[in-house]
Amino acid sequence: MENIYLTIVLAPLIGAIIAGFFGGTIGRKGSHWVTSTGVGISTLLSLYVLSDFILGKAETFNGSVYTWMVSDGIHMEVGFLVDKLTAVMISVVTFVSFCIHIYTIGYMADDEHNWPKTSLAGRNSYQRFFSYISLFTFSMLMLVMSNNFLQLFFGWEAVGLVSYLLIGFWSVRPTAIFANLKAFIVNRVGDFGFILGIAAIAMYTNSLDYAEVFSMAPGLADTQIQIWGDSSWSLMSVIGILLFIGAMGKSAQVPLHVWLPDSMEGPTPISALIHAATMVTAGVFMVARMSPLYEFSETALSFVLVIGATTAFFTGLIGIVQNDIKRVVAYSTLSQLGYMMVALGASAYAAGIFHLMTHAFFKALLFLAAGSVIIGMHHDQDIRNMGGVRKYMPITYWTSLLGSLALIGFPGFSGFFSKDAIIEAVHHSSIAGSGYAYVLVLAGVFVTALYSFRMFFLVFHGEGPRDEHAKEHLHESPKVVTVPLILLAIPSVIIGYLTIGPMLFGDWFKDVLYVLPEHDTLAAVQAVVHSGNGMLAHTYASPAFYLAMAGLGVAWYIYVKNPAIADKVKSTLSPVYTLLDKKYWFDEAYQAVFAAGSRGIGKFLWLVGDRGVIDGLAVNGSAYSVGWLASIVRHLQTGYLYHYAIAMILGLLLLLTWFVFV
Amino acid sequence: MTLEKLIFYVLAAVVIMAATMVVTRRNPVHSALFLILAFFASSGIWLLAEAEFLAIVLVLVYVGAVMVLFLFVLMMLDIDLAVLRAGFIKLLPLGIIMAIAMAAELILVVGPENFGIDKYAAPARHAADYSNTEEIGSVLYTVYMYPFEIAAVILLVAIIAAIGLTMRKRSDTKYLDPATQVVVKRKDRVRMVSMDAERG
Amino acid sequence: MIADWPILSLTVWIPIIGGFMVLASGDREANATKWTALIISILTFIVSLPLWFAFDSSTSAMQFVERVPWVPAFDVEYYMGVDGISMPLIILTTFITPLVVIAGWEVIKYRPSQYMASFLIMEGVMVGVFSALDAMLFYVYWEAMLIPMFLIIGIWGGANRVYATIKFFLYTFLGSVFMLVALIYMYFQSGNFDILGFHTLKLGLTEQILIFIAFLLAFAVKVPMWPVHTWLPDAHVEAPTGGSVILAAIMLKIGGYGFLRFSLPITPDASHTLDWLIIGMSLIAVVYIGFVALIQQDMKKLIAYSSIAHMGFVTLGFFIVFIISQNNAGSGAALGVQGGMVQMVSHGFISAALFLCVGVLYDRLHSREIKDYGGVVNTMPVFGAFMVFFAMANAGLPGTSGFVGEFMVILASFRADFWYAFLAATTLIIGAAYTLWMVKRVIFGEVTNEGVAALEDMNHREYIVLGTLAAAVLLLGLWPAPLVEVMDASVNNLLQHIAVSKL
Amino acid sequence: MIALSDYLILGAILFAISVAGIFINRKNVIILLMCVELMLLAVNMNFIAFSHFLGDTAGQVFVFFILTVAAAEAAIGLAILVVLFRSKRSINVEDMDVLKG
Repeated sequence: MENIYLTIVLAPLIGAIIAGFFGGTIGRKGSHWVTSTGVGISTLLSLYVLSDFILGKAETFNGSVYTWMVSDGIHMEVGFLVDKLTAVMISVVTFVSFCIHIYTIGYMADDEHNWPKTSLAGRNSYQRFFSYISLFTFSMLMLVMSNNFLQLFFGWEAVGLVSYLLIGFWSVRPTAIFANLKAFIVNRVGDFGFILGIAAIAMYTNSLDYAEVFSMAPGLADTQIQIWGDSSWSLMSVIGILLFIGAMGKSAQVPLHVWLPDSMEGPTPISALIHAATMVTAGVFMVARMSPLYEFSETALSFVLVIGATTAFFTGLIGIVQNDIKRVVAYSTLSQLGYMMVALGASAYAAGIFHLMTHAFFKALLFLAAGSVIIGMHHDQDIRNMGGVRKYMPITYWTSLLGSLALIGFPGFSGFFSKDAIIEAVHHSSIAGSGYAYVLVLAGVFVTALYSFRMFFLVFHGEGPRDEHAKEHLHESPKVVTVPLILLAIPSVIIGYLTIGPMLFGDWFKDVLYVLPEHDTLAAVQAVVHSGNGMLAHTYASPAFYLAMAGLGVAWYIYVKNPAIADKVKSTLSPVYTLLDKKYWFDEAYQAVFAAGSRGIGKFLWLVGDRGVIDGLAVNGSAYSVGWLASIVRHLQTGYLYHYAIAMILGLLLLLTWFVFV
Repeated sequence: MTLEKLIFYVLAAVVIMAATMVVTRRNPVHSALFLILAFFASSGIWLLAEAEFLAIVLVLVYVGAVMVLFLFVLMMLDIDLAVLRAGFIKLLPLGIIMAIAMAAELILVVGPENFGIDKYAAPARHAADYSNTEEIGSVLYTVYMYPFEIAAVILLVAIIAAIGLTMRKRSDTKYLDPATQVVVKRKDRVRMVSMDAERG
Repeated sequence: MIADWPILSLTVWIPIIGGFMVLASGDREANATKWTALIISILTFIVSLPLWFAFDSSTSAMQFVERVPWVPAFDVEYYMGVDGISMPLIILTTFITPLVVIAGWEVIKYRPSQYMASFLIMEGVMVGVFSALDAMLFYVYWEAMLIPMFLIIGIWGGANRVYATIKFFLYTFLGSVFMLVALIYMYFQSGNFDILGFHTLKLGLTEQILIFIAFLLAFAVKVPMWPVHTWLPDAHVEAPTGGSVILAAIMLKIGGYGFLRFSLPITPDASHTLDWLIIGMSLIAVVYIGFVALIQQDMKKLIAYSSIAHMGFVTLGFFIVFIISQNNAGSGAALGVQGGMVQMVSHGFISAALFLCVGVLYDRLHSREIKDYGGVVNTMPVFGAFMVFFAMANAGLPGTSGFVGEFMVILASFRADFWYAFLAATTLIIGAAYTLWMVKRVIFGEVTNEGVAALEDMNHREYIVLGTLAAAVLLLGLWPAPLVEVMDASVNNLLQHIAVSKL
Repeated sequence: MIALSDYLILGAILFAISVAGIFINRKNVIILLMCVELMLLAVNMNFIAFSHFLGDTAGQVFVFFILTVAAAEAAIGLAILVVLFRSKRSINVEDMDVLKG
């Protein structure tokens, strides 16, 4: 089996290397073939692994590939842990990635237009793009297949690197390179916490291996450490919160969410792949993987829960007022990531992963559909300029509809199961903050429905595009674009119903995700409903359903039935509108406090500290003071012989006096 | 008071008087002459202390050579004495105070309290055939051989330096450079010219 | 048997003698001179390789020892040898020098033979510093090292080179005279200049503290640690590319090496007593210098400041051992020291590469100002890729060597104190911010001016140099085990040694 | 008998007089040189006295060397004086301040 796992990981890497280094030689066709083949192989093998697990043929694999380093008794290895959680993750990652490789062939076909004619960087951009997304797939696979914290961190940062490269892919656009720098640095803030968490783990367990660490976790549950003064903290809470700070960065949780909307500056395929389906869910995956640690700290779980719920609701609200089609989807992603975190905080790890999976499909679908519309609209992304696209792009329309319904949790669609499970789990949770979270996630359902269908109606319904020129050229995208849409639409609809049984109510994650009995909210949910059918049957009892329908209805009323009312609402609620439009001023505040602040500190330290005190006073100051002293002392040297003689005699006299009288 | 002591005090008084004159005379030539007197008197005192060789050397070297040199220089140079004497009176009190302070302190140290006759008994007289010169010589050429050689070198250096410093080429004197004379070749002096015979 | 050869002497003297040969050959046949220099430097590298391959990593004893009397009157010996701490640094030195020679190939037009000779002599002397086991020999090499660097900056430097040179010289010299005093003091205590003998020399706490401070002055300036770092940015800015490379890649390491070879083993109790000072200075270096680097307008200055911040990790890793030993009953201390060592080697590659990158740009546009560039990737895509790669390595991306040392030191410092780790880890943010912000302004964006529009991508020479370094960075990042393994025995021995009080 | 202190006091007075001489004749280099000679004489006096009273010829040997050096010093000092006078037409110490700081 080990060779299969290695192949899964390395196939995309080899593709990336070939396309990256020899892109110019093998050409565009060669590049997309080699990378797609690599990812295709990975996809097939991942599905094979998954099927083996489903059929019960596969055992959990935990082995190392090579020893990275041994220092001080800590074995740092590069190795794989493949269990049912990993199997699900690699299947999702490779499948979505594969779809996006194919989609990219169409989307990036005329990428030359995005570059200045003279730019050499634009010459092989197509090949480079394929190289990057393959490299991303490799990194993400390293992350999810890791059996230790070191490799987890490697994957964690590597996906960050690729994300950086891809957001700034069109490097001639100032906004793109601003966004990628921002994304990387905000992620680094998260990684800062993450690496401290790893350090804490290494300190107390002397190991970075999951299995060893997890086996020691119960023993450390009562350990208290001192961080500030004498107040003692539970070790597990510290580790949990530190690791979660990493997840907040990667999974864009408030207040580290600011990079994700900006990351939409990247080409749409990577928005779908990295900033919706896979990379941003790394945090969710990580927390689920660390469930044996989180379970021992209610503080950390509460922290996760509250942050998740806050993100879920408040970023969703922003989505309502956005006009850029990709940004609406981006805020929707933020909100959904919040839901996943809420699930984790409520100890319903399985529900979190379940939502991660369903979300990967329908959110990738929505992004690709948005991309398809963007292609149709010739890279105009403002939804106010769209409308009536339904007529011109039927496949996009229908797949978008399916994706949106899945997103709002329409009964029967995949999102319905996963989101309802989360809401119910929170409902049953009893840890601090669960009440707050429950209210927000419920309200979030309404918001989700509202922004999703606002966008949907504005884009596809109503009057045709305002721009006549755009209207003429508007037509359905080519097959390489629509086929992935269809490929993704299928799981968006059915995957929830198919897999909810084993994943939530079965024992699929029994040995993988660790839940203490007193936290087992899913068991509480299970006490009410036992299966997907049960959930469907319970729809009438679920407030979420009514809220979603209400949101849909309001969207329909405002944007289809009575469009004039939209402006009226906007002006009535103008303070709220401004608040949302400015995204709670997070960007401005960070810009003013952190960006400008650190530049200010830097300038102060440089000019006052380095230039002023150290160089000015100490270094050059000592040189000047020697010169100054000399300029005074030189007057003693009159050059007259008798002055020297007198000085000598006086000295002699003093010496003599001292000799005689002392 | 023995004769010896009397001689000592007389000579000492002469030395002090002469020294005072040296530093107070207006004319440096007088100063130099008084210095010679001081040296003479000192050499007498040294004789009392049985340092005959050095007493003679003092007279020969100092009076005979060094002081003559002083006088030469004094007479060679055309010195404006008035300028040099300026501030003499003003500085006199300070000089006297300094001198008295210093003398007082020195005497406090070297006075009879520490070095009186009761502390250091006068040594017995040497026999009549004792030769101070021989004694010094036997030490100087054995124990102090290297310092002696070095002293010789110092004197040599002093000679060369003094000559080197004071020698000058005067543009208005004519002299020959022997080196250039020696290296002269025939062709520098003689030019062979082949001329056609004059046609008369 | 290859281990019986005087490999260290060869590694020291081949470049020095070769350097004088190059110097003597003059500039008439400039090409031949350059080739000679290159061959000598590569030969030195090859000669030094047995140090790695024939090295016995199971022992902490000195290997490849050569010992003959030198000045018998003062018991000064020509005594050299390597252990796991010095050997990697020697290899680093011999590895970097050929790259520097290649990098200066066409760029140095003025007296190339003297330029090449300076670097060769420099190389030999630096290897000598790392391998000397006699304190006087060490000191001679240590001071001799200043001369070629002084000339390199002073002759081939930029506009303000005289100020920078004198500052560099006085700074480092000030530190080292105190070290000389300490060495002589220990000579009087022990009767010879054997460094290993100093390790076991009994010293009182006051003596130790004075000796420690003397060493600290020498090494802190070299590292350089805050607040005696201000010579470095000036020296780097004015130095020619090759000079910056050697300065950053190797000379700074000598300070770190000094801490391991002298301060810690000779004065363990003083090191323990004053560890708060070093840790404080290191953490200030990491944070303070990070902020200062952020606002630099000159690329070389920025990289110089980033060097200081990265070297802060080295000293941090070395001096947290005492606190870890207290907290953790001894385990975990090796992680910090090894982390510091790995960081030194890795920084040798990365800072060298970054300075070479700036050199590539400087050779074309003769400016180091960030604002004179922008959108370079549009005209130099290959260079852009290298620059981004090395910038990422500088920001400590896992998979590159820059990550390994930082990771180990952060892990170790957490064992000492949460806040040490906290402050050290801020480099993740600040380091990424200053490095990538520079990359953003230089590499990305639209072509900003005519100069950038006319840039030509890297030539083969530059490609070889940067490619080699990139390979080294990647190799060390993906598989640091061999490097850690060679130093393991020596580091553990050192830790056992300093765990025993000398009082 | 003449006491050792008598010699020493004579030397001290001689020394003090020459110090006063340096003070009051501060402008005349020749007198200064003479004062230096006087000082040396005072010192020599002490050497001779000690040599006599302690019965050690080393004192006289020292005097011998001092005389040698003093002669050399006088020769060179005067030579410098002559050169100085040639260039400055003066031996006034106040005219010599080339080393003024």
